[in-house]
Amino acid sequence: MRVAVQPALFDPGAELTAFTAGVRGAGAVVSFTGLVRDEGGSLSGMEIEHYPGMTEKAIAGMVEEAVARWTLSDALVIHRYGPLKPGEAIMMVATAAPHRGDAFAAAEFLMDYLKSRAPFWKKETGAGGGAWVAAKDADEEALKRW
Amino acid sequence: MRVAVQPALFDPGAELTAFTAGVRGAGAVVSFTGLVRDEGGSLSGMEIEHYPGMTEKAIAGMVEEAVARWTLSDALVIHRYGPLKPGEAIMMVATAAPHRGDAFAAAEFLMDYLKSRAPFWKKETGAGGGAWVAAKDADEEALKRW
Amino acid sequence: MIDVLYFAWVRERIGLPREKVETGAATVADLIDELRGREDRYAAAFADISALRVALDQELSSFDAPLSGVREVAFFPPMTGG
Amino acid sequence: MIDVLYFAWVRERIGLPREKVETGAATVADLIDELRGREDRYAAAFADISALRVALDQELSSFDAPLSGVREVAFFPPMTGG
Repeated sequence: MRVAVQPALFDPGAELTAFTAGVRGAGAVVSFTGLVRDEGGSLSGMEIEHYPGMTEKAIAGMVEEAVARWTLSDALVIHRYGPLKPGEAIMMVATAAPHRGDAFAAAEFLMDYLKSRAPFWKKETGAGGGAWVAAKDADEEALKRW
Repeated sequence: MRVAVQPALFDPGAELTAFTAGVRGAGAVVSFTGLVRDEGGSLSGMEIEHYPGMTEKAIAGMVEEAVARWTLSDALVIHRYGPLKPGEAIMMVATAAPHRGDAFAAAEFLMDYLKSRAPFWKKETGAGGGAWVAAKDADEEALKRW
Repeated sequence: MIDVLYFAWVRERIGLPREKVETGAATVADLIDELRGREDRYAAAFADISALRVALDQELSSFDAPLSGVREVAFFPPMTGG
Repeated sequence: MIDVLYFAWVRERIGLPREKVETGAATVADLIDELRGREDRYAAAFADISALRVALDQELSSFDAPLSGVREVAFFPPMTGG
């Protein structure tokens, strides 16, 4: 299990290759990558603030819960903070499991929790200045299925 | 949209990198990779048979249906046939979408259909000879949710 | 003349991957009855229809489907891709 | 003395990321009342509690939670990770 909270760019494909090489006995690997959308060219970038200390703890707790709920061979969470450009990867989740149902469910669970329970705040920076991204009711709603 | 049915080994990470680089405006990329399990060392490999012609058509039909049902930026399906060794990637699905719900749903839909509606047959080859993998009721059941 | 294809253990039991069959069978089920009557290996392959699937011209179909106009019939076990 | 941290627009409205606060507040809600009384920028930041979340010693908590033994309180808007 690896959790990385970092400002540095990362390559989701290279991470997937390394993650897959490290899993033993898994039949299924699911990955999710979140990218900065360019919103039709109107967005010049994004700035992500986080709560050092709590962030790592909160994510580790989510991964622990995923491991308790599903049969997983391994899990990976990478989440960036600081300034990001359109098209760049914001974050990534990967899960490996003997069976696909567990890998998919755990990846979606981690995503839903990262959206609404990990202390990150996104600010979109465009031509007209910056604007904090508002939390979506749908994201809070999504937690109820778990 | 790309569909590849091939005997050749492929690197899921390299495919994810190429797929992600090609999507415009997507905020979410989901990938699924199926690996040959080693079943605790008892499995020496796998042989996949397919139905040339029908395979490509069936997969293209599934991708078309996914595109009709969800808002997708792109989709990719790679599926191997022929002899495979433990740990090797059997197949991969990737979906890109503006939002994560669509990317996850389309990837799971494609996986469920590939499992039971694409003409592939797996034979496990071990110390005791070969055995055709039996279809699971749960895989047929899984189609009902779509 | 119809092309008849066999895959996986159906192919193994019958002992060949495809053959041309001269038939007047009206439906898939009729064709299966004809094949069953040929030899033991066909009877063995088609012993339990519920364990088989059929495709007509590369589209999944059903055993009561008519064969008129069909050029390629394939028999195989439930698929195990992914 | 409690460390009080502010994130995102709460930090921007109050104008600083963290401060030490001398308080005898029994609950988070009491602490918010004290802070609101300080200056307009605090009143603005805490105007709508429903738009805020609070963490006590880096665990999400609620506004009626007691502050006894707590060393770090953080106020921020709903999270938008992922």
